[in-house]
Amino acid sequence: LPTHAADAGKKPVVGLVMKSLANEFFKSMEEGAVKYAKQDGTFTLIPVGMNSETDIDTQIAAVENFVTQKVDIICVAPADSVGLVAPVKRAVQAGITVVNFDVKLDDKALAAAGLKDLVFVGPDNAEGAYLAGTALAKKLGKGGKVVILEGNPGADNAKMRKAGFERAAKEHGLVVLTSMTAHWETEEANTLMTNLLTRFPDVQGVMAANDSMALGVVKALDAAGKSGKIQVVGFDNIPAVQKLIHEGKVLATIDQFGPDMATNCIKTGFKMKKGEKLHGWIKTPVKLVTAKDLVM
Amino acid sequence: MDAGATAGGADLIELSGITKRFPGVVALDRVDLAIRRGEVHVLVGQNGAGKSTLVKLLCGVYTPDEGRILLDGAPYAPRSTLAAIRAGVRVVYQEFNLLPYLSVAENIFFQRLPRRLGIVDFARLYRDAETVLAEVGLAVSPRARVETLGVAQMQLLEIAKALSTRSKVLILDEPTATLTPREIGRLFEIVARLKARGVTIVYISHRLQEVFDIGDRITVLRNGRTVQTLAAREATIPQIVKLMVGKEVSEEYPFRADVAPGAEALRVEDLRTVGGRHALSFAVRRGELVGVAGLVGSGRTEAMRALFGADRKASGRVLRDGREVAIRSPREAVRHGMSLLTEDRKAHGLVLDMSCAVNVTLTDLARVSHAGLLDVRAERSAAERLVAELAIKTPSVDQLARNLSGGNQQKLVIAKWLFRDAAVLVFDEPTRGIDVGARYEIYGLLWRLAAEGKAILIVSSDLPELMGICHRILVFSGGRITGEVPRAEFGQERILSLAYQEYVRDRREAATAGTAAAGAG
Amino acid sequence: MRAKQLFNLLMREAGIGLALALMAFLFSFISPRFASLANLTNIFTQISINTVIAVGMTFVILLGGIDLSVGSVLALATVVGGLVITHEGWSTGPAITLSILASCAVGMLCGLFNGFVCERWKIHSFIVTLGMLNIARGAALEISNSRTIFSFPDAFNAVGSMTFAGVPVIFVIAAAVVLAGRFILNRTVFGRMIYAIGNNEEAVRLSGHDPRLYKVAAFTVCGAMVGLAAVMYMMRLNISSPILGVGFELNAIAAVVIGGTSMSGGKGSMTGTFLGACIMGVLNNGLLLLGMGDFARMMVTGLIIVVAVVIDKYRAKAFFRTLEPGGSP
Amino acid sequence: MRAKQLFNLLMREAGIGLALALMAFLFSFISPRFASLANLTNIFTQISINTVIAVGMTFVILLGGIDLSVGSVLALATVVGGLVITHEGWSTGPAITLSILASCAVGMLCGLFNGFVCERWKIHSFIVTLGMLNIARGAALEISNSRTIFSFPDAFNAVGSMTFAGVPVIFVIAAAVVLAGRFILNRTVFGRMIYAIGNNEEAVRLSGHDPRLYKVAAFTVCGAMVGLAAVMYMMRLNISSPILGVGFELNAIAAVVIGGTSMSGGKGSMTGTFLGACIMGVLNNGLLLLGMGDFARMMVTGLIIVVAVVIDKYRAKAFFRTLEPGGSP
Ligand SMILES: Nc1ncnc2c1ncn2[C@@H]1O[C@H](COP(=O)(O)OP(=O)(O)OP(=O)(O)O)[C@@H](O)[C@H]1O
Ligand SMILES: Nc1ncnc2c1ncn2[C@@H]1O[C@H](COP(=O)(O)OP(=O)(O)OP(=O)(O)O)[C@@H](O)[C@H]1O
Ligand SMILES: O[C@@H]1[C@H](O)[C@H](O)CO[C@H]1O
Ligand SMILES: [Mg+2]
Ligand SMILES: [Mg+2]
Repeated sequence: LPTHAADAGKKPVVGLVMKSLANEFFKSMEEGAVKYAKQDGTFTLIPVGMNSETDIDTQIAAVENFVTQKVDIICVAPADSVGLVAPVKRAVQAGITVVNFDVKLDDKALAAAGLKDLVFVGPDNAEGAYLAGTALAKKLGKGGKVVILEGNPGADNAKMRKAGFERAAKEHGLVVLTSMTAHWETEEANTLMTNLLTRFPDVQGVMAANDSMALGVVKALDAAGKSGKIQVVGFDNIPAVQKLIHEGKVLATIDQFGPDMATNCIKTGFKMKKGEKLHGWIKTPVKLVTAKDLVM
Repeated sequence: MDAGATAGGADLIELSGITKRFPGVVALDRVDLAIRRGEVHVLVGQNGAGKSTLVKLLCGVYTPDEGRILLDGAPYAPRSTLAAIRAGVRVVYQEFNLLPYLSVAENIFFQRLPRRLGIVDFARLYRDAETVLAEVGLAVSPRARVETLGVAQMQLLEIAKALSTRSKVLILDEPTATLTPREIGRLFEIVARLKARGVTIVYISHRLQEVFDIGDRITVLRNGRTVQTLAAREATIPQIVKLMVGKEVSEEYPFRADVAPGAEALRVEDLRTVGGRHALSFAVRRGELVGVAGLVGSGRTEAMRALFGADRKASGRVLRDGREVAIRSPREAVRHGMSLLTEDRKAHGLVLDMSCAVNVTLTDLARVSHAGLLDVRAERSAAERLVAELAIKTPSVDQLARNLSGGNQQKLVIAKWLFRDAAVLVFDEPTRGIDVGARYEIYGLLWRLAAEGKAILIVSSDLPELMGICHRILVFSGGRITGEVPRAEFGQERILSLAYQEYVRDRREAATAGTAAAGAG
Repeated sequence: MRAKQLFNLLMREAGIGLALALMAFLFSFISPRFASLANLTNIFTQISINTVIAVGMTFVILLGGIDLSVGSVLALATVVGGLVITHEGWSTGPAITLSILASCAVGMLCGLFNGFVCERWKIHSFIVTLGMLNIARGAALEISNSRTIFSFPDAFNAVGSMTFAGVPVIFVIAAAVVLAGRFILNRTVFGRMIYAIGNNEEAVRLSGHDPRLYKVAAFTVCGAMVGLAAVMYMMRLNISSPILGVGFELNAIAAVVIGGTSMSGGKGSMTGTFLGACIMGVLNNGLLLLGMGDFARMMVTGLIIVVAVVIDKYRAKAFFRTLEPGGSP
Repeated sequence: MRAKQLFNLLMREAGIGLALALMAFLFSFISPRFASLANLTNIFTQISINTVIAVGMTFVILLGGIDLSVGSVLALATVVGGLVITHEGWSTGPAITLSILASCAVGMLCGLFNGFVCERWKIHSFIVTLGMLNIARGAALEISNSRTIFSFPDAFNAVGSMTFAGVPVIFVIAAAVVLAGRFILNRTVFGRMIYAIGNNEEAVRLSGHDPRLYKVAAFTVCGAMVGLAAVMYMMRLNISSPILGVGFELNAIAAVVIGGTSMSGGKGSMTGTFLGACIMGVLNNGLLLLGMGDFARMMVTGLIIVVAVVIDKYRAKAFFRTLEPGGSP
């Protein structure tokens, strides 16, 4: 059983509030953090995940419970950019160091709560999507027809990625036929893509806001005998997609270095505890991954 | 319509040319009927003759396809039960309509709970309920949950419900089917009192004797038509039976002294039901018909259910053909060659929304299937045979059990157990709701089964019936067997005094102990 | 008399109460922080919203129905309430009042729709509320343009975190709702009708009542409770969002059923529902405090839901066994 | 005789068939692509998995039960199947066979557990399968360490996209399952017992049967269908993932109920379930082709689910009305 705050003795305690651990991306992020905690050995880590991407309540309960437990640092990857602001404020008021990571808390909401400068450690989702979109545009050339598969409506990173894709499309003259959500899910993306192929037989490229959806898209293309002919880009760089990139079925994906992100966040927290004055966005890298980046 | 022809003003209800059809059935066929103000009008007829359908037309459950009804001289076409109740027509239905998880008191006054600003006045509710319960002689707490009552108690409760409101017309559809003489007597007192208050009563029963005890006029229905209306004073039972059936019916019990029972088929030793205080022991032999008599709630049904494994028993040994068998569920009971016809046909006897054929073969699907595959043809022909044998009135064996008349449903339950062909048959109120003609046919059938060597136990609240066909009668009283009467010693008084024994004793003991006598009876 | 009633109540709810006590005991044994005042405050806060929804759900389930749409309707109600409360140019007081009314009205209207369609066309509530689940979610997303709404007045937000001696205001609201629900079910004609219809709708009809009115009313009450829960949600989180409430129906139904209400209707109690909601809340909180891994927590939650109901059954049985021998007249 | 039976069947399912036809007509009218062979192939593929799950669900619902765990169990079954099929060092043939067996076995075991707990402690399946929903999901995540499993043998993957004259193989499987389910329900003793128990369990018990055996069996069959669906899923998408199948229970139940099966058990048919699954599939596909926005589509889907059932009711009523007067012999 992992240790909990009560018997942690004098070691400082870090509460790590994650999004859905059911998602491979977050799982590897958590594993990165756990590994770091073990190596470092000077603090106790309590990771908590939620049941699904939209399970805001569990996250809020987790923050509240951490406040009760009087942990030293809370690192939070919010499921809702606005919804978590209120509990985060309570934590800050209780004297806990809070660091935001992965998905940025909403600026306006933070300002309204008087937390204008809350530190954020995370990638630029829009930038990442822009990179992927640009790669796609280069492949298709001006006038290429594409569709966008969005993440959960309402999720901040989904919006950022959509915006990034759209910016790339605009700048490079791609035609966006439609943009619809498949809720980050493989099965739904598969059905959606199959039907979109019927609706837009002339589609040339697909921008999927994460790799789980890209997997479903590729299968839809396979079934229609169009994989390799229609270009797909994803986001997350999960192993299953790496294989598809290798096979030429996916053009590119974005690595946002999840395992390092949480570790970064924890380190940032300790720096602040030691008195370093940090604020604003500490950007973590995003990197375009294509066939030539993969050695298989 | 000789006796029915009277001055229009005296008739409270007048039906003319009423027709009601169901898919495949004409339940009522141009019925004319006049019911006088303040009389007790009895409806009789064979199972499926259309009595209940007629009742349901009067209380707004169905609307007639043709014809019209006048109430108090004005056209009467209730579109809902509420409309009927508002017009002053109340019914005690043949089938129960109770709320099992609510209290007895709430059930009685459910039509309009005493209230203040939408809040139920429970104090008054319970007080009023006590009064009504005392009136019908039901010794249960008004706070008791209805699901804990026995069938006969539920029947009394249904009657109590009807008394909770004043109405112009009270319709009683077979209220006595499960009642014993004590409760029937009390019911008749109530009816007389209501009549004296000017309430018009429509009364339906298959127990023809009681028809004469309370009826003013009798209307006989046959195949959905009114055959004749006669004054009760001038009618005789054979006459009515003839009108009902359309021919003479032999009213002879098929008892044959020359058929001697054989070896013991079933022996029960020290059977104790869960919560029962007394150990019960009895035996039945092959070819023997043993009656089980007792007052309402005397524990007969409980004992039979425990024997059959339908309820858990606290203790007891069961021997079948001399060998001890363990019976923990109906499945094991059936495997050991026993069957139990339950007293509540709707809840426990039939799968109402499935066909007659399905219901009949449910007790022995192995006989109409091969390797788990149903042989639908074999099933149909088996069902058709039994439907014909028991003269069940239905357009086809595909008819849903729900759509049969009450008495025909009861026959269907008998059919299903005949299909199983068990060695030991336990019948709990087998003739409940069955018409006279069919009754004698069933007695004949029971005797035929006995002659084949079956051992038969019959629980019945109809004492003359038990005395007519049984070799022996076991008498239950207060949960114990207070006597076993051989045929030679049969007599109403003897059996009834055994049936009352425990209650009388309880009262005596209570009186000596100085406590308020609360016991039933 | 009173004492006997209390005893009866205790025994009736004993099974589930026992399960709850056992669980609480175990948690406080393993983690000393569990029983701290601060943590109890957390638990109270965390169960409030589910409790209010479950109270509404109890009415519907007692009728033998179900409402799958509560989560989506909650989202829709917060969105509408949020738009009203943040409406430019309205002063704080009226905006708050209107917003609360609007949320409740949205809930009631959705409930009314559910009930009406069920009764008008005699369709099982499962399918109607499944429809509503989609309709309300779509509407919430559409109206809000899938954005989270925030910047509510401070006065409004303050209520959500206010406590009296460790008892959060929103828990007080929830408790009041439970008591009101209990009163309605046990003491009013409406409540008795609900039970009666769940018992035997046909019998109710034959007694001259129109069950449809009561059924539609029950769905509307359930909707109103969802609307109220939406207001509480907004107070607590200070946001409105169209993606809230996913899966809430399962939590609410679980609370009701764990609390002993029969899925086929007619049997159950508000007290049970409240205890059921407590079990769910204590479970979530306790397992989080233990620091159990997420997946293990999921599995354990699943198991305990089942075990709690099993314990309830066992206790009830044992209770009736001891009672019966002496129980006959 | 045969003709009459066919006629009866047609009339019985006419309502829902009509709704389907209407919908299809509308879609092909608005979007010419709808009726293209390629699109029909898509629809066939898309409804296959839901159809197979819904067939299993039909057994459970006919008994008056429900299975909320199908989505999670599906995920667990794919994960186990995926681990087996990608097991290093096993040759393709045996790995595929073992994987299929493993997936089905996982489904069956979960179903068996559901049924057993329901019957052993007389707990409503809603709560037991809600527990299983969490247990199976947690187990799937734990076992897979929440990773997507991929790289299945090509032979296996090929089956998922194979078609015969435009008919996908996985649809052929689904159709076979429907026919088998129909046969079991209508022609076997087991099916007969399912209906009878759904109608009146007590009467069945008192007729000398043990309803518990049949009920446990029905849940096990449902689980087996989920296992099979998991295999089809793996064939179709060539991945196993612990997060799949969220919300599948609602789709499957919707198909069953739209298909006319009564939520309280005892009444319904496999043909209806199949038509219900078709409605769901056509709806999804058609609305997308129309180019409707996400949120609007959600709302419309919700509405149409309700409307389809209403149409069904109306047709049935009209049908009985026309029959009644002329019905006497
Ligand atoms: N007058 C009464 N009031 C309330 N309960 C009674 C009364 N008489 C008996 N009981 C209860 O009824 C139960 C016995 O009912 P049971 O159904 O076995 O009897 P029965 O002889 O078959 O009568 P019937 O089926 O005609 O009601 C016992 O539990 C007993 O406590
Ligand atoms: N809902 C229905 N659908 C189809 N047929 C029906 C329906 N109700 C009654 N019937 C048929 O109408 C006929 C008259 O039935 P009814 O119930 O009125 O008979 P009854 O005289 O009350 O008989 P019993 O003495 O057996 O109660 C029967 O043949 C019955 O099968
Ligand atoms: O960044 C992550 C991943 O892309 C995941 O697939 C969905 O949620 C996002 O937050
Ligand atoms: Mg009748
Ligand atoms: Mg009896």
